[in-house]
Amino acid sequence: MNFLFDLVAQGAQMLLALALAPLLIGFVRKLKARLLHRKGPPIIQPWRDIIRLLRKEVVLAENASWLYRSAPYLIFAMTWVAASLVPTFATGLMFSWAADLIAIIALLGSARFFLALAGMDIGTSFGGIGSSREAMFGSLAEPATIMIVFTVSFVAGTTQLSEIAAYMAGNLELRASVGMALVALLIVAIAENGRVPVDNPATHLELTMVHEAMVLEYSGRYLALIELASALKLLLYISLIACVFFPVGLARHDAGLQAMAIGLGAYVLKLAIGEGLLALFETSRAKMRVFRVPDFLGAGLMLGLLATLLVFVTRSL
Amino acid sequence: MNGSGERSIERLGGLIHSMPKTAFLFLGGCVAISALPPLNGFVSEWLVFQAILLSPSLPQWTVKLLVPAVGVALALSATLGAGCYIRAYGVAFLGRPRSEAARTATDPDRWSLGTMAVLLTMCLMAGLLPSLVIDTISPAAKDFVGGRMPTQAELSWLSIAPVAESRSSYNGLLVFVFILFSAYSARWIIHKFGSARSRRAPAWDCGYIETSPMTQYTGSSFAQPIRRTLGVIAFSVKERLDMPAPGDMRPARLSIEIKDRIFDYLYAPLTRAVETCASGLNILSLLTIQEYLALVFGALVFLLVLVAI
Amino acid sequence: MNFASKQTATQSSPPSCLPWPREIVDKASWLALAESLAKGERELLSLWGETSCVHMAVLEPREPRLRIVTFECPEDSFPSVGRLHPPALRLERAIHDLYGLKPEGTPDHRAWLDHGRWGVRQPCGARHEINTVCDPYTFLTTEGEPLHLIPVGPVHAGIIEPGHFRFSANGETVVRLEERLGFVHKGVDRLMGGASIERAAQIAARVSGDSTVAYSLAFAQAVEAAFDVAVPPRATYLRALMAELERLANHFGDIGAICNDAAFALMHAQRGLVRERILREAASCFGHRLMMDRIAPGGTVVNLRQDNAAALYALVDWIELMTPRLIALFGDTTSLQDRTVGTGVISEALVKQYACGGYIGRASGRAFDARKAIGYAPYPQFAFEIGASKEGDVDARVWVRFDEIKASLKIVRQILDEAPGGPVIGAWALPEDWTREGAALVEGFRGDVFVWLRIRADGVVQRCHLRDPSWFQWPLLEAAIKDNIVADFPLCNKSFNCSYSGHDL
Amino acid sequence: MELLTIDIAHMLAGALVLTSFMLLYQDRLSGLINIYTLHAVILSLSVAWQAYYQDAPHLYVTAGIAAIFKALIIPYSLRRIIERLGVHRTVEVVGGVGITMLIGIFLVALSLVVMLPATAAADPLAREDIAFALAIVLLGLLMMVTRRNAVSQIIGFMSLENGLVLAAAGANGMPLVVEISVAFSILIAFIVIGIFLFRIRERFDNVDLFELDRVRGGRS
Repeated sequence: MNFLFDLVAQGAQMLLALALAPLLIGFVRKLKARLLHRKGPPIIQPWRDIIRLLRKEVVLAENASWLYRSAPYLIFAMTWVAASLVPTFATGLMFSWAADLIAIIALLGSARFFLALAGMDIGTSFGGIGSSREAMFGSLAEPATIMIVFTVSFVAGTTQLSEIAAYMAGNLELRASVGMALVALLIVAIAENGRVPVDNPATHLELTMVHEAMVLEYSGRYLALIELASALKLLLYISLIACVFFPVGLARHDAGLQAMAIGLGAYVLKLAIGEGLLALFETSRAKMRVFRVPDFLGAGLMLGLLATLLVFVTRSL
Repeated sequence: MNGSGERSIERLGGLIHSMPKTAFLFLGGCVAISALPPLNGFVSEWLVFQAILLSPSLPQWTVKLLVPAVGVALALSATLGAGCYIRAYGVAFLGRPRSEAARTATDPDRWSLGTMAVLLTMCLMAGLLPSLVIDTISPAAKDFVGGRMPTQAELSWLSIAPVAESRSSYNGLLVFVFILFSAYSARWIIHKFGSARSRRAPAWDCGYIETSPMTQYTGSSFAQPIRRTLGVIAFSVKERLDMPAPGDMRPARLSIEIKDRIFDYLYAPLTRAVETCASGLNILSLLTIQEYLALVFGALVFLLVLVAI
Repeated sequence: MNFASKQTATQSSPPSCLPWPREIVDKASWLALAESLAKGERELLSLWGETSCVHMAVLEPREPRLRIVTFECPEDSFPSVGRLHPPALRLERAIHDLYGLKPEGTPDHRAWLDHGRWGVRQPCGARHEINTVCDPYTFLTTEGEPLHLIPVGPVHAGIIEPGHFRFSANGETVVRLEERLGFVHKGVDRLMGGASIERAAQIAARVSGDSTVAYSLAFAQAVEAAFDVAVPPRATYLRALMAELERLANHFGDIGAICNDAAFALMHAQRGLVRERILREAASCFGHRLMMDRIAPGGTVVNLRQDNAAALYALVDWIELMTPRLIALFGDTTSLQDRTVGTGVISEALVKQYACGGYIGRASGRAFDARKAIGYAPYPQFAFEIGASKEGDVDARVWVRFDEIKASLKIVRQILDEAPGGPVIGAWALPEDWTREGAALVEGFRGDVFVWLRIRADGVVQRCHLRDPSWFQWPLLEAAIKDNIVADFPLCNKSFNCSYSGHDL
Repeated sequence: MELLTIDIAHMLAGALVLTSFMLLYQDRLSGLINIYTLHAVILSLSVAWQAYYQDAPHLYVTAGIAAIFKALIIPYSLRRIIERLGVHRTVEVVGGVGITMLIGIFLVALSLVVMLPATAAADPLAREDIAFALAIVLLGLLMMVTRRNAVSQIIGFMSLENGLVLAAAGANGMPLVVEISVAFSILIAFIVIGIFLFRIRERFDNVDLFELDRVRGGRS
C-alpha cells in the first residue's frame, strides 16, 4: 500500500511538472505583456501551440540524419527526468535517491549536448551559430552550477536534493555563502534558460539567437518536444531555487495527503512569485552583447567559488 | 578516419550518412568522454565530486581552500571537453560533406567496428552498473591508497552511495531506464494521438537556396567564441582583420595569431630584466597615480601572501 | 516655389531642366566630374540611365547646389564613374541591368537588380527574352582562416522587407558582409514611362510606404518646377506638416524597433504607443494613416480643419511631455546603452565619400539637410536645429533621431501657429508647347529623396527617376559591421533602417 | 537568538563583500554610484547591527554618520559632479572583468587565510568581520588599480574606506578611534575628490586647448 502511494506520488509529480511547465511559460508571457500595457495571449496558449504542433506534419531537411530525429525525444526525456527528480511539493519521493543534484545538472548537460549536436546536423549556419554559442555559455554555466552545488552541499552535508531541502527547512540559517550561491544560481538559471539579458525567448532575429537558432530547422512534433523541454527546464530551475533556498511548505513523502496539498499550494505560489520576478527583470533590461555573457556567467562562477570559500568562515568558528 | 582518407577536420562533414555505424559508436565515445550520464565518464566525475565534498573535514586551511578550486577546474575541463567533442562530432560527422572524400567515405571493416562496439558496451555497463565495477576494482584500489569504499553491491537497486545513502547516491540504471521509458512513451503517445507523418524538403535557412557546404560552421568558427573568451587569458590570441571598404573588390582577410603566454612572460622578461633594472629607478619618479597604487597594492598582496604561508 | 521663379527668366529653349539646368557633356568633362567626385570636391547625388544616355546629378559646394549633366552614349556604353568613385558602382550596375548601358572599365560586372528571374534582360533597353530560372551570383571572396558563410535572408523571420546578407565569418567575428538586394524590384521605371501625371504621382507615393509623403512631395515639386506652377502658401505649410508628422511617426517607430532588437521591449511598447497616436491623428486630419496620395502637383488634396488643428496641438503637447521620459528611459538604461554605444561605427570620411544623408550622415558628422540646404518652402520661415554628432555609432544615430524629433515638434508647432489661410491647390494647365523637365530634392525621414522627370507636352511622363537615400546608405552598412560581431548586426541594421522597396524600384 | 544575531551580522558583512564584487563588475559610472550607495547602506546597517549586538550606543552614531554622509551626501554630490562634467553616460572600458574577478576571489581567500588563523583567540563575530573587512579593503584597492577613470577610482577608495570602518566597528572596545576614523576618512574622501576633480578639470582644459589649436590652425 505504502509502495503504491509512493509510486502515485512520484507519478503525480512527474505529470504535474509536465502539465505546469508550458503554463509557466504562458504565465510569464502574460505578465510581460501586462507590464507593457498589452493584453497578451491567454496563459494556456503554449499548451495550445504544443498540441497544434504535435498534430502537424514534420518537414525534415533533406539531409537530416537519425541523430536529428531522435535528439528531440532524448532531450525531452532527459529534461523531464531531471525536472521530476527535483522536489516540487514533497521531499523524499520514491525515485529521488536515484540521482542527486550533480546528476540532475549532468542530465541537463546531456540534453544540451544533444541539442547542440542536433543544431549542427542540417549543416546550416544558424544551427552552428546557436551550437557554438551554447557550447561557450555551457562551458561556463556548468562549472558555476557545480560550485553552487558544492556550497549547498557543504552547508547541508549532502548532495541529495530531498535531504538538502529538509536541512534547509529545518535549520533556518542566514549565511553569506548561501546568499551568494542564490545570486549565482539566479545568474545561471537566466543563462541556462535563455532568458533576457542572455538570450531573447521572443526574438526573431536569426543572428542573435542562441536556443532558437539551434532549433530553427525543427518543425511539428519535434519542435513541440523541444519547446516542452525548454519549458520544463525553466520549471526545473525555479523549482530548484524554491526547494533549496525557500523550502517553506514542502511536505515529507510520508506526511499524508493534507500536507501534500499544502505543499502543492505553496509550490504553485512560489512558481508564481518566481515568474513575477522574472517578468519584471526581463522587461527592465536589454539583452547583452554576446561577449558580455561570459563576463556575466563568469561573475556567476566567481560568486559560486566565493560562496564555497565563505562556507568555511562560519564553519570554522 | 581511415574511411574517408581525410585528416583535416575542416574537410570532413556529413560522415553520419556515409559511415553510419562508426558515427553511432563515435557518438557513444563522445558522450562517455564528455562525462555525461548515463555512461561511465559521468560516474567517475561524480565520484571525484563526492570526494571533493568530503574536503571540509581536512585539517589544513590552505588545502581546504584549494579543494574547491580543484573542483571548479575539474568542472570547467569537463564542460570544455564536452564543447570540444560537440565541435569534433558536429563538424566531422554532421552537416553536409565538405569534400568528395567525405562524401564517399565508408565504414571500416567489421573488426574495427567490433572493437569499438565492445569498448562502448563496456562504457555503458560501467555507467549503468557502477556498483559492480567499483566492487570489482576496489581490492586493487585498496592496495594503492590503503582505503576502500563501502561495498556497493548490497545497496538496493544497484545504486551507488560512497558514504551513506542519505548523503549522496546515484543509480545509473534507474536513470537510464527512466530516460528510455520517457522517450519511448512520449514517442508512442505522439504517434498515437498526434501525428507521425513527415516529409523531406530543402533546409529552410532563410529562404536562400545555397548548396555550398561553405555555409556550415567550420571547426575554427565553432571554437571562436570559446577561443575569444578563454583564449585571451591562457594564450595571447590576436585576430587580425582586413576588411575592404564597401565597393572594394579585393578579398577580405582574417589571420589569427596564437602565442603561448607562458613563454612570452617567463623567458622574454628575463632577457629584458637587466636593462629594465638600470632604467627602472628613473621611471619610478614618473609613474601615474594609478601605477603608484598598483605598486603599493602589489607589495601589500605580496606581504599578505608571505603571512599566509 | 521661390526657386522656380528665379530660373524662369534664364530659360530660353528646351530641353532643359528646372530649377537646375541640365547640361550635355563630352567624355572628358564627364570623367573630370567623376574625378572631382573621387577627390571629394563634389558629392554624388544620383546616376541614372535612359535609352541612350546617362545622367548624373552632383551636389556642388556652392550655388547652385545641384548640377545635372548628361552623357550621350550611342554605343551603349559610358565611362564608368564607379571606377573612380565607388559610391556609383551599384547605380551603374542597376543602369546596366535595366537599360543595357555598359559602364566602361568598371571593376564590378555583376548584375545588381536583375536576378535572372524576370524572363527578360534589360527591360528598359534592348529587351531580349531569356529563360533562366535564377542566375548564380558570385559573392566577394575572403582569405585566411577557415571561414564559414552565413546567408541571411531574403526571407527573414520578422515582418520586414526581403534582402539577402552574406556574412563571411569566423565564429562571431565578421570578416566581410555583402548585401544582395533587388528582391522587391517592381519595375517602377517602366511603369512610370508613359503614365499620366496623376498615375505617376500615385506610383511615386508607393515607392516606399514609410516615406510616402516625402516621395509625393518630391514628385509634386519636380512637376511644379517643370511647369513653373506656383503653390498656394497654405499648401506648402500643410505639406510640411504632413512631412513632419511622417518623420515623427517613423522616428518613434524606429527607435522603438532598435530597442526591441536589443530585447528591450518596454521602449518598443512606449514608442509604438506614440507612433500609433500620430498615425491616428494623421488619419483623422488627412484621411489616411500614412497620408498617402494627399499631396498632388499644385498643392494638397485635403485641407486642415480648425478642430483638427486643435487636436494636433494636443498631440504635440502630449509628445513633448512624453519625449523627455523616453529619452531618459533610453539614456539611463545601462544594459541598453551597453549595446548601442560603440556599435556599428561609420567614419566621417566614409559618410562624406558616399554623401550619405539623413540621420546616418548626421550621426557621423555630415550635416546635410535638404530642408536647409535647398531651402524649399516653407522651411526658410522656420527656426529649427538639425541634430548632429560625430560618434557615428548606433547610439549617435538614435540621439540624432531624438534631436530630429525635437526639431520636428518645433516645426509642427510653428506650422500650426503660422499657417496662412487660403486655397490649398492652385489651378494649373499643361503648356502644351514642348517637353518639360523638372527636378527636386526633398528631405524625407531617411534622408534626401531626389526626383528627376521629363513630361511630354501631352502630359505623359516620359521618364521619371526616383532616387532613394538608401542607395548611399546600404553600402555603408557593409562597413558598419567592421570590428563588430555577428550578433550585433541586427542592431546596426535597424539603426540604419534603409529602404529595400525604395532601393529596388 | 544568539545564533541568529551572528547570522545577521555575518550576512551583512557578506553582502558588503558581494557589493564590492559588484563594484568590480560594473563599468558604467551612474551604475557604479548606485552600487556604492548600496555599499554604504549595507555598511551602516552592519555597523548598526554591531551596535545592537555589542550594546554600544556610540556605534549607532557611527552608523548614522555612515548613512548620512556615505549613502546620501557623497553619492548625491558625485552624481551632480558627473552630470555637470557630462560623463554620467560614459561607459568605462574595463578590460578582463573575468581576470579581475578571479584576482578578487584570490584576495578574499587570502584575507581569510591570513586573518582567521591569526585572530583565533578573538570573539567569533569580530574575527569574521575583520576577515571580511580586509577582503573589502583589498577589493577596493584592486578597483583603484584596475580603473582608469578618476570617478571610479574615488569610488574604489571609498569602498576601501568602508572596509576600514567595518573593521573598526567589529573590534569592540575602541569607540573614540571609530569616531575619529570616520570623521577623518570622510575628510580624506573629500580631499581626494577635490584632487581628482582637479585632475579631471585639467584634462578637460587640455581638450579645450586642443580645440583652440584646431580652430587657430583652420583660420591661418
